[in-house]
Amino acid sequence: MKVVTLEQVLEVIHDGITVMYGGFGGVGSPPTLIAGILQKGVKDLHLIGNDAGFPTIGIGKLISQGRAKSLIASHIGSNPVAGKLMTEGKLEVEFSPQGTLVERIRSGGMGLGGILVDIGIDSIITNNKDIVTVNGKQFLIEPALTADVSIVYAKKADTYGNLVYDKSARNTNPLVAMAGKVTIAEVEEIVAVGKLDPEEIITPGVFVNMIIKSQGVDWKWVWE
Amino acid sequence: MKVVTLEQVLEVIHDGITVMYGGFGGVGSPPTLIAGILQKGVKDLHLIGNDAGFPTIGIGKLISQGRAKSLIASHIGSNPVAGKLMTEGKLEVEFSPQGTLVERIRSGGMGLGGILVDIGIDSIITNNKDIVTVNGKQFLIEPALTADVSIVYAKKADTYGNLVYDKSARNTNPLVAMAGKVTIAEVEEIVAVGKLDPEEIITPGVFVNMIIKSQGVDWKWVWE
Amino acid sequence: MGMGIASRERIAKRAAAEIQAGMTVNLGIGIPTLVANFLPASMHVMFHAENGILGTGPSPSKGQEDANLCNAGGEPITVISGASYFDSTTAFGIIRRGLVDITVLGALEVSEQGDLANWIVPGKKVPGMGGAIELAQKSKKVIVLMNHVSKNGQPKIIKTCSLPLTAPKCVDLIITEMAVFQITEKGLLLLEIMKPYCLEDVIDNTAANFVISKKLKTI
Amino acid sequence: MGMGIASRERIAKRAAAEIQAGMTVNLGIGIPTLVANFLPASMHVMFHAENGILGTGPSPSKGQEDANLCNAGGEPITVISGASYFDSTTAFGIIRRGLVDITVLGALEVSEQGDLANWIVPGKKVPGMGGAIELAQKSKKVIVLMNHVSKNGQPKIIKTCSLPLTAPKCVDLIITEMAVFQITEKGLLLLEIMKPYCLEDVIDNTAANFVISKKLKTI
Repeated sequence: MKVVTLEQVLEVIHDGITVMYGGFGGVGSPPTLIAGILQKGVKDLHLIGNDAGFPTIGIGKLISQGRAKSLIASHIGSNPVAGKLMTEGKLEVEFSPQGTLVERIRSGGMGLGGILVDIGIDSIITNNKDIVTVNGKQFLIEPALTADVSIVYAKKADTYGNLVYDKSARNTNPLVAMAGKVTIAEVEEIVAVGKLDPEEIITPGVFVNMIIKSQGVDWKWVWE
Repeated sequence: MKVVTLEQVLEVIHDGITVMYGGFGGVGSPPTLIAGILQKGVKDLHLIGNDAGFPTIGIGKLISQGRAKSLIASHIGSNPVAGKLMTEGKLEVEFSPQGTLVERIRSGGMGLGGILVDIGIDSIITNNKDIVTVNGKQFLIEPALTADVSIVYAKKADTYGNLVYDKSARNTNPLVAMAGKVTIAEVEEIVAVGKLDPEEIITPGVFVNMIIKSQGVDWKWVWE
Repeated sequence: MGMGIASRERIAKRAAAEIQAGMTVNLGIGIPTLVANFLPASMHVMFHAENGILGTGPSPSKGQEDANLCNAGGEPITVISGASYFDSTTAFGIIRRGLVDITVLGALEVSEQGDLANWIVPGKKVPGMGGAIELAQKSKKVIVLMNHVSKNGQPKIIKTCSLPLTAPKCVDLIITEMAVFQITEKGLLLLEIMKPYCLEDVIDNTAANFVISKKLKTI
Repeated sequence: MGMGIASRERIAKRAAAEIQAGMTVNLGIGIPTLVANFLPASMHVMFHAENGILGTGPSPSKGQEDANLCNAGGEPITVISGASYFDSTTAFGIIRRGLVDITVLGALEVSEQGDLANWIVPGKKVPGMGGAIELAQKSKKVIVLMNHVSKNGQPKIIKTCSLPLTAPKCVDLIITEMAVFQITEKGLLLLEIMKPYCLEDVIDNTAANFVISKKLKTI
């Protein structure tokens, strides 16, 4: 049975594991799961996601409380605490361009070793990245990313784990959902198998291991 | 205006161009477009797609009539004429494993240089393919594929070119739709902009340049 | 495969016994397709199709076929509750990610180490590897269903494959009309003999070393 | 940017004049967001958001915001007819594939060759490059909206960028409260001067060579 309680979910979250999270600027990061992880008190997490959220929104909660040892993200501009921790040497940060990062996550989820991109090849410092020539053009080798646990937010799940997202809260979630050894979905609504149209399903349930019902989203503050 | 006639479409199809086609075993290959290309009489086409169709179904029509100079596909087993032409040296064929091929097409469509895969790395002859080590594992470098023209089949298009597919006729179509310098969609139904739910759209219209109405599909024969 | 329908069904039925509820299973064309017919109707198994379906169901009744709903072999199918459609990259992502529990496919040759050759006969048949290579290399369990010997009577279970490999060391179980072999770290293990064949038949028609299981059954 | 609302709107309005019907356009945060307000309501332009939308529309009225419908800056938005939602890989596929006709963004520095620096101040601000790098490198036309000088009064249009580059040779047009420059193969070309500034102001506050267009306008 994939539908579980928050307590059951937290049994797979341990100190030092790699956690990948869906969401973009806090929107679509699973709030109930993040609050639960915070409350459990795990530390030294290796986080992978689009950004550092805001200090009290999204993944930012965990980062602000010093629970992360490292972070792979495209930017941390919306979370000054993350910047401060990075400057103090308390948080190791690796930046990837946003489009490169999501492709690295997808390639992990798809069982690929990585992708070739030319983004940043002639500008941003390429930090020991290998360069290859393909069809006469140069590309960076960008390695795939996977995680011990992926946490995502969706609108609906059936009990098999098929996921349907809502508007722009889809963002990085379908990619993150594929890249976890264990994938946990927090959803607004859990429906019986057969209640979702096979055409509307974005994440096939085979990628999803656990499902919990959301206690509600917390990212409206940006404009409130 | 993206909605055009078959005649207008055929103006962009010339001898010697690269044509990528959607479909899987003939199912979901755009029949009206293929019939039109055949009738126009172009030759020396470089084709890229999942398979060689059947002798008189799907892309097989063009191959059987000797219109293709080369083919990149995952198998040609369903089209004995393709095998014969290959053996006679009249058709140059490059094989890619099915999953690798669709990722190569997708990476072309997504503006990537290619992907890293470990499929076939220790079995199938790797024909001068470069091997790289990433995260301690070896991978083949598989270059992206793009085309002068991509032809796809969809269930519905709005006049902006947003596409919705039907069941397993989706297959490789959304990938091929992104990888053409010019993408032409043959669809069952053309609707006004605004008539498609933004959630149900699989291919955003920005990837689609021309739309024609299908004169009906031709791939039922497999079981008839 | 030039095998009688009874043998084909028997092999398929034996393969079906490997499948458990909740599994993700890919069935190749030929005998593997028959495997679904031998599962209890109540068992929830997600069948995977490379073109882009998870959750294929039985063949539709005549006249109910949908031209846009086919399996990877192009045969009309239906879908079950919980099914989803996606493009072919996701279909192969599921495979490469190791999420296919069992793949059932045919073979030209299998070596005693579990090497699989099922895609090419040099100089004769060069159809391309399709998606069998991904399934063979990445599925958790690979089950080969085949005739015990070739049309010419040559053993297909051999010490070393003579044909180009689809994937090395990937086969876990071989089911033929004669026998069931498991492939272990140490090589071939004969688990079952299919009546009316006897141990001598299996020995005579297998060109590889094998160990006889202490729990050998004749079925 | 520490710029008055009138200047901000004037810059945004000038940028809007670059946009034509049918274009795919990405607007960065800050002044670029205002550009949409200066397009005729009847003009069909597809605004692209990096999180995964093509076809964003105006801000919703108060109370009508949808927590699950935001642009890349996290601001609530609406969508127009023809819009689609997708995941972030497709959003960046559209960018890398060169399908964004115009991207409008801010800058810390622009060189006379069109090099853009807008993401990092070493030792001070290291926020990460986000998606600006893809937009700058791959959009068909890159328009920079910015103050002509920095808070300290230093020119931001300079011979060579001192800050790390987001992307080299990518900027096509610079619009400030003082002037509009085109960046051509040969370098900067002054197209327009914004009243009440005069040519001397532009010369004094620009630390790069530029050619004055024969069609120079004061607007």
